Amino acid sequence: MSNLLELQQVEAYIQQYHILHDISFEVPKGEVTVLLGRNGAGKTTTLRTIMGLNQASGGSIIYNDKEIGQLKTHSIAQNGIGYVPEDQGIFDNLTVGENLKVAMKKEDEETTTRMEWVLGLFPDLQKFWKKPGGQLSGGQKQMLAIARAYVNENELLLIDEPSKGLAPIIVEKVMESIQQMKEQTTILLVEQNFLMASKIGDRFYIIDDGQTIHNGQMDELKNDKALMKKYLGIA
Amino acid sequence: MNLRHIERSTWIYIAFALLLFIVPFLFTGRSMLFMIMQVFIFGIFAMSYDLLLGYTGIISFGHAMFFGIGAYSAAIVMDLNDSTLLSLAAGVLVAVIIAAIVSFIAGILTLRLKSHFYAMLTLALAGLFLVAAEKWTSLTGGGEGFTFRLPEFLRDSGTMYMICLISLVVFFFGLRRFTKSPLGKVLVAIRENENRTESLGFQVLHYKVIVSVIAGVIASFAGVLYVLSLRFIDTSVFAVDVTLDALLMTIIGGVGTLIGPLIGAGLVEFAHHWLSDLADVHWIFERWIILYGIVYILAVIFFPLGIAGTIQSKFSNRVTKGLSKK
Amino acid sequence: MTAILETKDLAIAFGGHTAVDHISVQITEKKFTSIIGPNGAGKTTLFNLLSGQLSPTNGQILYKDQDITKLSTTKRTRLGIGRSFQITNVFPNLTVLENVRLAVQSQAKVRYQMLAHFKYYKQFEVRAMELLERVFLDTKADLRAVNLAHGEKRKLEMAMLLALDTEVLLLDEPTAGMSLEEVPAIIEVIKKIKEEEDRTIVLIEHKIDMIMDLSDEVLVLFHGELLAKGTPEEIIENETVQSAYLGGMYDEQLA
Amino acid sequence: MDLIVSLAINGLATGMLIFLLAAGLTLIFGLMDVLNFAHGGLFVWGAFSGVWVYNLTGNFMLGIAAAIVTGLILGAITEFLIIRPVYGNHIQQILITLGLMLVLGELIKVVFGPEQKSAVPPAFLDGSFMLGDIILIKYRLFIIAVGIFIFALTTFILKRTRIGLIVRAGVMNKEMVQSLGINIQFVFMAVFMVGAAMAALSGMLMAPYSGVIYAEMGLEFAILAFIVVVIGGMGSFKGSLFAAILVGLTQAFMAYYVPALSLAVNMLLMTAVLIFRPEGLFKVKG
Amino acid sequence: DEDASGESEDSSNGSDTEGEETTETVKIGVLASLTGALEAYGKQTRKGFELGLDYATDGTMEVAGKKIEVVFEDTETDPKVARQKAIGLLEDENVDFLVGSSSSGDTLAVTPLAEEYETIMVVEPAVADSITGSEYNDYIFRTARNSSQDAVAAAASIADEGVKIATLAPDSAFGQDGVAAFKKAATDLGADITHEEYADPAATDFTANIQKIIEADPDYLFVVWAGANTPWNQIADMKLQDQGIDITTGAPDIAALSTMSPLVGMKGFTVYYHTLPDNEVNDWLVKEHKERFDGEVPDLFTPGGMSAAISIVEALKKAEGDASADKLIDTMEGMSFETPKGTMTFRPEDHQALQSLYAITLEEKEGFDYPVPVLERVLSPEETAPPIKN
Ligand SMILES: Nc1ncnc2c1ncn2[C@@H]1O[C@H](COP(=O)(O)OP(=O)(O)OP(=O)(O)O)[C@@H](O)[C@H]1O
Ligand SMILES: Nc1ncnc2c1ncn2[C@@H]1O[C@H](COP(=O)(O)OP(=O)(O)OP(=O)(O)O)[C@@H](O)[C@H]1O
Ligand SMILES: [Mg+2]
Ligand SMILES: [Mg+2]
Repeated sequence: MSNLLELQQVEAYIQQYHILHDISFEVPKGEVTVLLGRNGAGKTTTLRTIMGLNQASGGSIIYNDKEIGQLKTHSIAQNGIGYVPEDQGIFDNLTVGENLKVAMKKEDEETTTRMEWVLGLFPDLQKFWKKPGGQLSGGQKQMLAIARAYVNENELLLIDEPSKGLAPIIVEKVMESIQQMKEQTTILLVEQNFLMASKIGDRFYIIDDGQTIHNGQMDELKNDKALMKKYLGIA
Repeated sequence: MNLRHIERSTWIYIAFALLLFIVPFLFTGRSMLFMIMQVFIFGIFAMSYDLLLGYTGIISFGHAMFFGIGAYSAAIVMDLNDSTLLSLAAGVLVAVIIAAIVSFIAGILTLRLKSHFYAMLTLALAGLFLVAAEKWTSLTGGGEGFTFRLPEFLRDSGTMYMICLISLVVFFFGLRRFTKSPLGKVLVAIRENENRTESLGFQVLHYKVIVSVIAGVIASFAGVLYVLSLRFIDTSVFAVDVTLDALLMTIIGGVGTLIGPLIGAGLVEFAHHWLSDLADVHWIFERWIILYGIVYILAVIFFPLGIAGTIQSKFSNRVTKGLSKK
Repeated sequence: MTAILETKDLAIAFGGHTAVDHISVQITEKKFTSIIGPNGAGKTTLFNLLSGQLSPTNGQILYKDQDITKLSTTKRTRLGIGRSFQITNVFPNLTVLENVRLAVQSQAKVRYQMLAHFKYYKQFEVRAMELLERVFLDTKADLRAVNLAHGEKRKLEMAMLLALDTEVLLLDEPTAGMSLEEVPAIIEVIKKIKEEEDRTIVLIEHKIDMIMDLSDEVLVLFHGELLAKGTPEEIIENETVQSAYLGGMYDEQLA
Repeated sequence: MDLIVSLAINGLATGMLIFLLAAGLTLIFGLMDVLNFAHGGLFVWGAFSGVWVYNLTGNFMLGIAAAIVTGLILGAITEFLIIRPVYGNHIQQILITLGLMLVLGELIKVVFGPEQKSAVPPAFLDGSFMLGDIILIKYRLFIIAVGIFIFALTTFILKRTRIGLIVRAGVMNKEMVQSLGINIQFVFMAVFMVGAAMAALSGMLMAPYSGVIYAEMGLEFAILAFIVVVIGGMGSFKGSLFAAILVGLTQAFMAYYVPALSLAVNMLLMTAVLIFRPEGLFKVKG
Repeated sequence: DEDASGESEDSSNGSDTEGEETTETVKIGVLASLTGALEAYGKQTRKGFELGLDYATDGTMEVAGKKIEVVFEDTETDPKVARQKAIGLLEDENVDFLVGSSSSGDTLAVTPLAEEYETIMVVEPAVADSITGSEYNDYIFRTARNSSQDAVAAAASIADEGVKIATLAPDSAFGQDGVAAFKKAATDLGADITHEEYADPAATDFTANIQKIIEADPDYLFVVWAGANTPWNQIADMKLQDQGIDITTGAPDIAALSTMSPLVGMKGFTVYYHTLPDNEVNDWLVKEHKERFDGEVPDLFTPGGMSAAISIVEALKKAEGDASADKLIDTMEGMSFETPKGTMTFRPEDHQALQSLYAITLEEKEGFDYPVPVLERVLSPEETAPPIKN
């Protein structure tokens, strides 16, 4: 069983603040790995550190058996890692179409098919094709952000809280899409919606105060009420 | 009103002000006095600029306009009348009123828009004033300017120095209080997030207009002091350079600090003086503007908070670190 | 059962797209009303109209029977309509405490006071701290707001809204992005306000369990129109709502 | 009639020159959202280096090439050292580029000496010819042509290629563009270099037009360029073209019919626009 | 009533002396634009002034038994700096004379100080009429020609009975005063001013202005221009000369002359060009200047600087070393002295030096990359005398 991504004792600072102390986890190929944890635990920071948007100050980040900790963000992305940020990162003044076009690395047939699939998934995007991204509703922005990560063929997708602000029916769609994607793309997911996380996740890590404190198979967690109470504060 | 409630920094500033009242007379000649006077005048001017830029986040490219309005008002009134205290007072009054009206109109017109519109409108208005000063030769003497007489008691440079210093002290402590008032806090909020301020129930435009009028009036007063110290006026008071100087002083000293612009004014005036004096040593100092520009660029990159701002943030970091430890 | 807020034939179009489509609805005083609907249904836009961020292309808004359609955001806030934002919107470089203090100040009568020192208004600070405790942020009072994690910013938003001390609270997804552990806490806060302070609360949320738990009345928006209105129980049974909005997941969510 | 045509043509030429001047500014502001007050500095450097090579070799085209190269090099250095730390912060941009403006303007005097320099149009563009009773100055026709060419070229690049999109996206959210695998720093530098080259080119073209160049002209013309950019709508290429021509024509006709106001024409135009159409004549979408 | 501090006595020595001697010294403070927009002019003044002292003292830097010290200060063409430097010179350096400066604004900011400190100020090369006119005080002497002299010279070089003249000038006090003075002088000589055209001082396009001048159809177009944005190209492009309109203007310094190649053949006047005057002082100046400065010839304001220096040395000689202002004013009023531009005389009424100016034609010459002013005739000091205190 090969790991596509592996973090070993990663540490990171934001300005002078020590945010990540010891993050270690593995993301096996073809699975959905979920990061859980309280607000402010460091989940987003972890994803940003993988993307190179935040410099790791210690430990190593290994992707496809290569250390990528020192690479620039754009090279990391070129290596096949896609990212859906927590704040969606919509280009406010670009239209929906332009937002998607910026993301497209190639203009071949395959990309076109993918695009069609994505638009089928989120018909709203098709409808508002010419609307500036900044004027979309909160949920529409979230769809656009996800769609933008889908149009390219990525080996690994980092998705930060995709269900945030989405109507239940759309959350379902996103879940479906992730399940479909799974065949070719490995996914690292940060998700607060436990219902969703537990449904599509294969394995989980719990982060607290910048440290990975627990991990296991999702099924175990789902059935272990004590564990859930302990780490996630839910009954 | 207990003395113990006065902040420590206030004592420091008061001590420093007292020093300024005495020391120059012990150690310096009149040309140095003149220079320190210029520091005070431009310090006041830069503080008024900081009110806009540092506290409220408004950039103006035409702040010189108010400086010039003050300068010309005073000079013209005194030129047309006898050189008495009364005509000086009239001059100040005219300066303040015109500046208030102009800043009010400019503010009402553009402050509802994004910041650079105010910048460009003030630039345009300042340009129009410059043209007016050029063309209305009967009143302004055109580009060559004119000299005028001062009331007797002001010809003494010691008196003039005192007037400048007292003005500075009054404005400094006045503005300091102003920025720490509830209204001052709203200005900072506007700088940080205008929309949010609006939806908290503050009428942002009112605040911006208030601050632009205050800044305009103070700048105008600085202009009055400037012509009094120079006893000569020409159109250069309306030049873009004057605005740029205020900008540089504010930045180098530290935006949003009040003491910063004063430090900046001192630094710029003195550096200017010393560096250009070094021209005899090496020709490069004749091009002191290059050094000045480079220092300035470095300041923006490495000390975006300016001198005062950097010191202040060092200090407050220590405080918060201390807090978070416990 | 008087209506505190009322819209009459309220509509707004962006370009050709009608985001709020001639909605006439009454919000009952001191009741808890929730608004649900798919993404892009016009919920936030409706809030924007109520709070004055947008002005309608058609229709009227009445607050306590007074026509406020033409009033500015500021005026409405002072009349008593406060709101929180879907996307966090705080003063990034001010401390958490300062953020809230500003909100407290805006309700006091010293808005244009420029001569007195801020310290004379100790009561603002006390009140602000109180509110921070209410939302469990008191330990972070001295941090700059940028440095808060997302969920913490949402709490700050809540505190600022409470500080405005308005009769009507419009809450736009106050728990979006909050961790499971903390959602109940915020719900507690909201409940407490509802019970103790006698306010009118309007909530936009996608969390169905929360809606069920809190609401007295639910409005469903769909494509800018008012699709349904009723008690939570009525709404959840409504088949159109089920197919247009809830999908299959809500059963499990409720379970 | 002849008079009107003649005034119009000359106004158009002035307008085109102003457009060339403003084009680099608009490009950099419109695409990268950078307020570059050092534009005037790049402009003077283009003028001096171009004229220097032109006077040395006698070849006008070489002079133009030299100006462009100077612009590219200065653009690269400026972007790397000065602009990079301040992306996204207008106030800092204004400040730092003003500092650079001081340095560039003064450095001219060190490198080329403090005196003004003169430049004449090359033989093939020198003089004028009569068309009926209308005097057509060749060099002005040349400027009009260059202006149209630059406008067409830039419009094409922005509209038809992905570059424009990437740069605009990069300004709004740099991290996100990088996360999409684009080396945005490289793209930014390239755009800035092109903008700087435009400034330098317009400096060089200005030299034979006015006959003299001097170190202080940078700030003067930069302000003019800014006025035009504001009138046209910040960041709108079309707007800048339109506003520049408007300014050129207004100047020409006002100078003839209402000479008393000609000094204040630009400022009045801008004031009027800011009051009645604050977003500029051509509002940028979004 | 002055509160001059006791400090100023121990001031440092000027740059031009060995210093240690105990002989009495006379100190001169020169204010000039050594940087900034008028830098080129300021530097000419400085060179001229240094050469002038050398010439007048035969290289001894002594006059009437007193050592001469000079301090140069840069006004940066900024009235504030000018005033500050002037105060420095008067207070800290205790100078006996002020000289300067390159811009009229700088000069006007300083002249009241001359009166206040009762110190003679020799104005060079600022031209504004008001310096020796409305703003005159007894301590001001001017070796530079003033605007009116320029205008009178310009008129003298072309005006005649029945000649029709149009004018073009920047729309500023400088341009308007220049034209007004010219108009008076020209009409006195019988000419008609048929059209006055004013252009934006910062204009780049003069088409409209030139168009109007063509319509007025004068014999001559008199241009007063000072900025760097010259109208010459466009005047040539619009073929004024082909349409029978001759151009006339004051020839500027050499750098600016090179922008005037379109105007070859033009008749005008100038303050100075090194080949124009025919006297020993000028011969010495040209020779020395070339020797010291790499073969360069003196330019427009070099002889002015020299004249200012000579006037001071002459005055001290006549006053036998007495540097008190009262004595000097007496001495200098009506004093004549030899300069590179021939004999100058300080007119007693307004202390303006009457001096020669030169009517010239611009000609193309082998080996010069600018049109060279060739002498038509010398306009005598009497001929160019301006109205008193206008
Ligand atoms: N720019 C910053 N400066 C200082 N501290 C920061 C900054 N950004 C984030 N932090 C801190 O880093 C910690 C981790 O933040 P992060 O955003 O990674 O949390 P998270 O687990 O994603 O939380 P959430 O669930 O709320 O999104 C938080 O305590 C936050 O306060
Ligand atoms: N300023 C605007 N300009 C143009 N269209 C807008 C603007 N604001 C909102 N819209 C459009 O109006 C519609 C309603 O948006 P709104 O934000 O009200 O949705 P919402 O119900 O809050 O959705 P969500 O649950 O996703 O937040 C959307 O289609 C959106 O694209
Ligand atoms: Mg997060
Ligand atoms: Mg919404």
